[in-house]
Amino acid sequence: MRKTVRNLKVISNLRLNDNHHLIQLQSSEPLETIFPGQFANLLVENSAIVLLRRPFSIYSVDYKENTVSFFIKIIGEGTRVLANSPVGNFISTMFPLGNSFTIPNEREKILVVGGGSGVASLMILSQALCDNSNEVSILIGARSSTDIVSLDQFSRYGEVFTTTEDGSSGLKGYVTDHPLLGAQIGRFSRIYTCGPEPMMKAVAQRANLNSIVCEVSLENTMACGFGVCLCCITDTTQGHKCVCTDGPVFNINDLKWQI
Amino acid sequence: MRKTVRNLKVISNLRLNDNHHLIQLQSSEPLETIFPGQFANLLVENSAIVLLRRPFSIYSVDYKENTVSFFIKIIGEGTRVLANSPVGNFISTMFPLGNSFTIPNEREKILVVGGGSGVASLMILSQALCDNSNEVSILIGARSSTDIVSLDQFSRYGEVFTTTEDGSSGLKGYVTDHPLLGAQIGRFSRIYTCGPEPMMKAVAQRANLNSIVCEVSLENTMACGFGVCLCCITDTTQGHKCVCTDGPVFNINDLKWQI
Amino acid sequence: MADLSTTIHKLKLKNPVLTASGTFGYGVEFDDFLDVSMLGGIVVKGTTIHPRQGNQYPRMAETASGMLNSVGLQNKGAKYFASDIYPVLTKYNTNILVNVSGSTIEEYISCAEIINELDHISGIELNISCPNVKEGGMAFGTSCASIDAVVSAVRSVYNKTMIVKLSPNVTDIGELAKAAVSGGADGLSLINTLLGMAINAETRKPVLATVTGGLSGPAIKPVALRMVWEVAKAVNVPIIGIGGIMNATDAIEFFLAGASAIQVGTANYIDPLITLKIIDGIDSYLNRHNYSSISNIVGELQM
Amino acid sequence: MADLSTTIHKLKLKNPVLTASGTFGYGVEFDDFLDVSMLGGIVVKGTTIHPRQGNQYPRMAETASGMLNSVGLQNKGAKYFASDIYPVLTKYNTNILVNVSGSTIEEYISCAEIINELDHISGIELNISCPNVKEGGMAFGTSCASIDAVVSAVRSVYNKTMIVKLSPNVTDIGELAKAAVSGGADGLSLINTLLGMAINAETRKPVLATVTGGLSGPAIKPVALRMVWEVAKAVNVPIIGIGGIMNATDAIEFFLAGASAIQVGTANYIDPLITLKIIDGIDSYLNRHNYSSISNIVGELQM
Ligand SMILES: Cc1cc2nc3c(=O)[nH]c(=O)nc-3n(C[C@H](O)[C@H](O)[C@H](O)COP(=O)(O)OP(=O)(O)OC[C@H]3O[C@@H](n4cnc5c(N)ncnc54)[C@H](O)[C@@H]3O)c2cc1C
Ligand SMILES: Cc1cc2nc3c(=O)[nH]c(=O)nc-3n(C[C@H](O)[C@H](O)[C@H](O)COP(=O)(O)OP(=O)(O)OC[C@H]3O[C@@H](n4cnc5c(N)ncnc54)[C@H](O)[C@@H]3O)c2cc1C
Ligand SMILES: Cc1cc2nc3c(=O)[nH]c(=O)nc-3n(C[C@H](O)[C@H](O)[C@H](O)COP(=O)(O)O)c2cc1C
Ligand SMILES: Cc1cc2nc3c(=O)[nH]c(=O)nc-3n(C[C@H](O)[C@H](O)[C@H](O)COP(=O)(O)O)c2cc1C
Ligand code: FES
Ligand code: FES
Repeated sequence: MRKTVRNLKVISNLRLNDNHHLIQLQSSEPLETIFPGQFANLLVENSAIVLLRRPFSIYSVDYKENTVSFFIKIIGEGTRVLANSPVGNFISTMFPLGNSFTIPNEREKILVVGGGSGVASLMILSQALCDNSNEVSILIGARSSTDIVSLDQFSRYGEVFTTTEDGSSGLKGYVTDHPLLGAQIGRFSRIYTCGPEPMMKAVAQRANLNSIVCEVSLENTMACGFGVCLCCITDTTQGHKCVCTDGPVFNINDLKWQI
Repeated sequence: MRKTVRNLKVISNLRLNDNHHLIQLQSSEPLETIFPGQFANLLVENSAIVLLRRPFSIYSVDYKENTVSFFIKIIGEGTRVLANSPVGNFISTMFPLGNSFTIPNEREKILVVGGGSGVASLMILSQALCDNSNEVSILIGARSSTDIVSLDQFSRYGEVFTTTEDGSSGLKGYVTDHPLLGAQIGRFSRIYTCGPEPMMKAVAQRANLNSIVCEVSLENTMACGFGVCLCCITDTTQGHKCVCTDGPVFNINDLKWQI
Repeated sequence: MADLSTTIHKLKLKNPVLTASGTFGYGVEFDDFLDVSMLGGIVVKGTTIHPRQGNQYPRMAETASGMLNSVGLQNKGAKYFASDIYPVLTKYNTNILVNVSGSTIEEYISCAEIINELDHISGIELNISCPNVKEGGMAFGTSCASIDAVVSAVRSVYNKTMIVKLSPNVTDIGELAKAAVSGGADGLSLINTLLGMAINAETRKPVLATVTGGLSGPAIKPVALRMVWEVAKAVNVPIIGIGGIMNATDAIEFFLAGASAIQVGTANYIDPLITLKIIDGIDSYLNRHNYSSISNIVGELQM
Repeated sequence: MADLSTTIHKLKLKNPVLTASGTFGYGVEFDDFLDVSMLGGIVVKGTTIHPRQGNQYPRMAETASGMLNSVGLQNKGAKYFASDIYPVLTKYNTNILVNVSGSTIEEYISCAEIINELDHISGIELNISCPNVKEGGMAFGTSCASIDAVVSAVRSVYNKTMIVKLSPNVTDIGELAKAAVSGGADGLSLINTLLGMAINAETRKPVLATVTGGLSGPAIKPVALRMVWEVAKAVNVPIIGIGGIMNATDAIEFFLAGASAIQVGTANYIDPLITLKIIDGIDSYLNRHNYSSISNIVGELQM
């Protein structure tokens, strides 16, 4: 799992909706093994505003074609430039970074819960869980149906459920209103989640109440992404830990969340 | 001659040689009258390095099509980005700026001497002189023939002569080695020049020796281009003057050059 | 449309956007681009009692997100200003402030006395922070004793609003702010430029003829915001925030940090219409956040 | 190949490129990217006698051509460093300096005493300029008396090369440099970060949990160059230039201004291989200009 900085070539750029793009980058050399939950730090060139790299979860990997994909939600200048990278351009990519979700060896029932751009790390996770013959259920929450993308891909790895705040797709409400996190929660041995912090905290609370193993993938403001700047810390039971190296995936028991 | 800031559309971009481009910009509204020697201040977008606008002489104008052209020599980041502006892009352009060369009313014999990117302001000048039925001779100096571009256009307005340091085109040597600035200098009533400062100083010296009216177009580091920052001053007999508003064209008698 | 008006001592500003001295000439240079009367006010060029040629050139160097200048207070002197420039400025229906500088306390006083006679000048901004002149200038602005001396001296001859412009090249801006207020400042403006330097590695020479110069532009905004915030905690007079303001969001940040108004400097060079865009942007921000007036956000940083 | 070696007091550096404290971890974080032994030296993280958790988060804000940080010297303490980290560092064949900080003079002394015992540590860099801790840190670096006190106290217990790292948040860096030298500094490094602040206009909150933080990156290079130049005129010890160095040209500028070596900080985050590129670039520059050694350009600014 040696970290490298490489110039990867943009070989496709799929506009999923108004502010979500899926970009696929190709390496001229073989890729290191990438584990679910790991991320990359992408350089934004030709921007008057952006100095530091921007972190993105690895959405999918293809070791045959040496490609990695990123699911990018446009929120500021960095994501705007990267999401609009023309095919053929090169992007300086530092990866693989961070730790990963635990992939059980035995057949377990696992619930994967995502929201917003948090779904980005869940595709490769669901795939890995499925490949290791776990039984995966995937619950995606969004404001509206138009914010939910790439569902069909998820369905390759497990059953997919959705909630939307406006009821335009799946159950109306938040993910925590879904029976999977309510009456049916007992059937899962693990819950993995990535999304907005309030969502993850609500999920963590349910898991905690039901004594289900729960891993969450955190975000934080990062200057380096590989453990040197100490800017990305989070509070844990063992003191301040770096989200970029000790995380981004944490077991909720190690966090000091009020849940 | 009201100054404006407009977004002009790049309608053509001609690569003249390795480091010279001719870009043509179009305005959606009628252009103000532009006088020979005036310049524009172009904004460089999508650059991590460039903050301030970059000044360029107006190379040619077409009032029917509402276009202006710029002859750009790549020397740093700003010129690199601008010279590579894709057709269809918009460039924020502040113009027309600065004063202009004197265009005599009576039929005069005028020598126009250019070097480097200094030739940029001489095209529109030669045209104006010719249109006002002056007799124009154009002398272009360069390091090598490959550095001399757009000669054919100049020949519409007068006879064209060249010198190159390596002798690959015209006379071998500097412009000041040319008979036009030597034995034949007496036939001109005016000499106008734009180019590297050492060249302009050498030309000014010849003109001065022969009591020929001489106007030079200066460069300087500019922050604003319209007379507010006072960064672009040059020494004159009337004290510090701004190159961007009192110039860029100066009569050599007003400068404190040691000639 | 929110209420954008704001007050700096006796100055009533129709909106909180002024222009920074040395970056807006005398306003007239902008007549082609915009109606200067739409601004909250303009601060004209640094003015001294005697005419000054300023420094040699080159006077400018671009740096990362900033620029260095070493103009050195080039101006034709207070008398020329009063006789030849002032009459033209009376056409503007907005606050005009004169940025006053000097090499000695006497020069500050003489200059302020001349400006004091000009009805249409709403106030002065005392520049004790210019890094580009050998004597005086910044030297006055870096010790409490000298600040107090120059400010109180000018106070004794100047009757209208007197703003003191602080230098950021100091260890403790809060202490200096207090000295300016105790000397009689009606308000404070900050920051002037940070002292910097640029070198051309190829020629091995300094880029500026004066070697060092004043850094302005977006690069200095974090320092400016911090100093405005510190000064707002230290004193009780209105503050005008300056430093790297390029858009309405930047301006809002200064209001939140404690500024009652702001000045736009370097941005005027890049976009001469930027001040109007900033005024519009402030209005949109206030409306979007349901604030009825700019005073709702001044100093309202949520800690 | 020009001679890139340089000397800082007793330190022989194979090349003049070091890494700045807090931006290169303990070096080991870069093992994946480069051979750390190729560098002139590394300055490891700010180390204090007691373990420190550092400040709350968020600790970082990006600004125009720069970033603010408020890490606050998070580290496991000098004893842990000596027992657990130091043994790993001995694998590097280059100079390792420890950046030492404290809240009291006693803490500086105790920390330096522990480091003094470590054979493979070539020197210490005394951090009297950290803007991110409440007590001590920068407070020591802003008055001549306190600089002299802390520097001479550490000098009395530390035998190897002692560099003192200066704060830029001061009125007169030259005076403070003199105080550090008279206290016993063998060399000076500058600059540490400029104190700055960032505000989120939408949430109306400071971006950093600590409100203010230290500004680094290209934005501060003009200030850093100016200060190196001023300090080079004021004192006669070797200077290590720091601040916004992103490439070899930037490094050359610092040498011309008077630095005998440089440290690369923020740039390491963006390109972890940048130090090697800078070493190569310095070599090319010297060859292109026909200089046989780096000493040909140190302080050779043409005035
Ligand atoms: C480990 C990790 C993995 C990530 N994976 C993905 C991914 O796969 N897809 C994706 O679209 N995004 C992902 N993100 C978020 C992404 O990095 C940010 O959206 C991006 O850095 C924003 O850059 P920008 O220049 O567009 O916005 P900026 O202009 O930097 O910021 C715009 C606004 O958003 C806020 N902001 C910026 N970054 C963050 C952050 N990390 N957390 C909270 N607020 C922030 C800023 O404070 C500012 O108000 C991930 C972040 C981390 C830390
Ligand atoms: C009135 C005027 C008219 C001009 N007309 C033209 C034109 O028609 N075509 C054209 O190609 N160029 C013209 N120039 C020059 C052009 O503006 C500069 O080449 C350009 O600003 C450089 O920008 P950059 O970002 O590419 O280089 P930078 O990265 O800014 O500079 C690269 C190097 O060149 C030096 N440099 C930059 N600008 C100047 C300058 N103005 N004088 C001397 N040295 C400089 C810098 O110090 C630096 O060492 C004109 C300049 C002026 C003042
Ligand atoms: C070219 C130039 C000239 C300046 N002249 C003056 C001056 O005469 N008096 C003064 O108080 N400040 C002067 N300043 C400082 C500005 O008024 C302002 O304080 C500074 O530029 C920071 O603001 P900015 O980052 O928005 O430019 C000058 C700034 C520049 C760039
Ligand atoms: C995240 C971060 C942490 C830092 N920690 C320290 C530190 O512990 N001790 C110290 O002396 N300087 C510290 N610095 C300052 C740097 O060593 C350096 O002086 C500063 O960043 C300027 O250099 P740059 O612009 O190249 O980054 C830190 C800087 C950053 C960005
Ligand atoms: S981002 Fe630098 S340590 Fe995590
Ligand atoms: S460039 Fe600003 S006055 Fe000439």
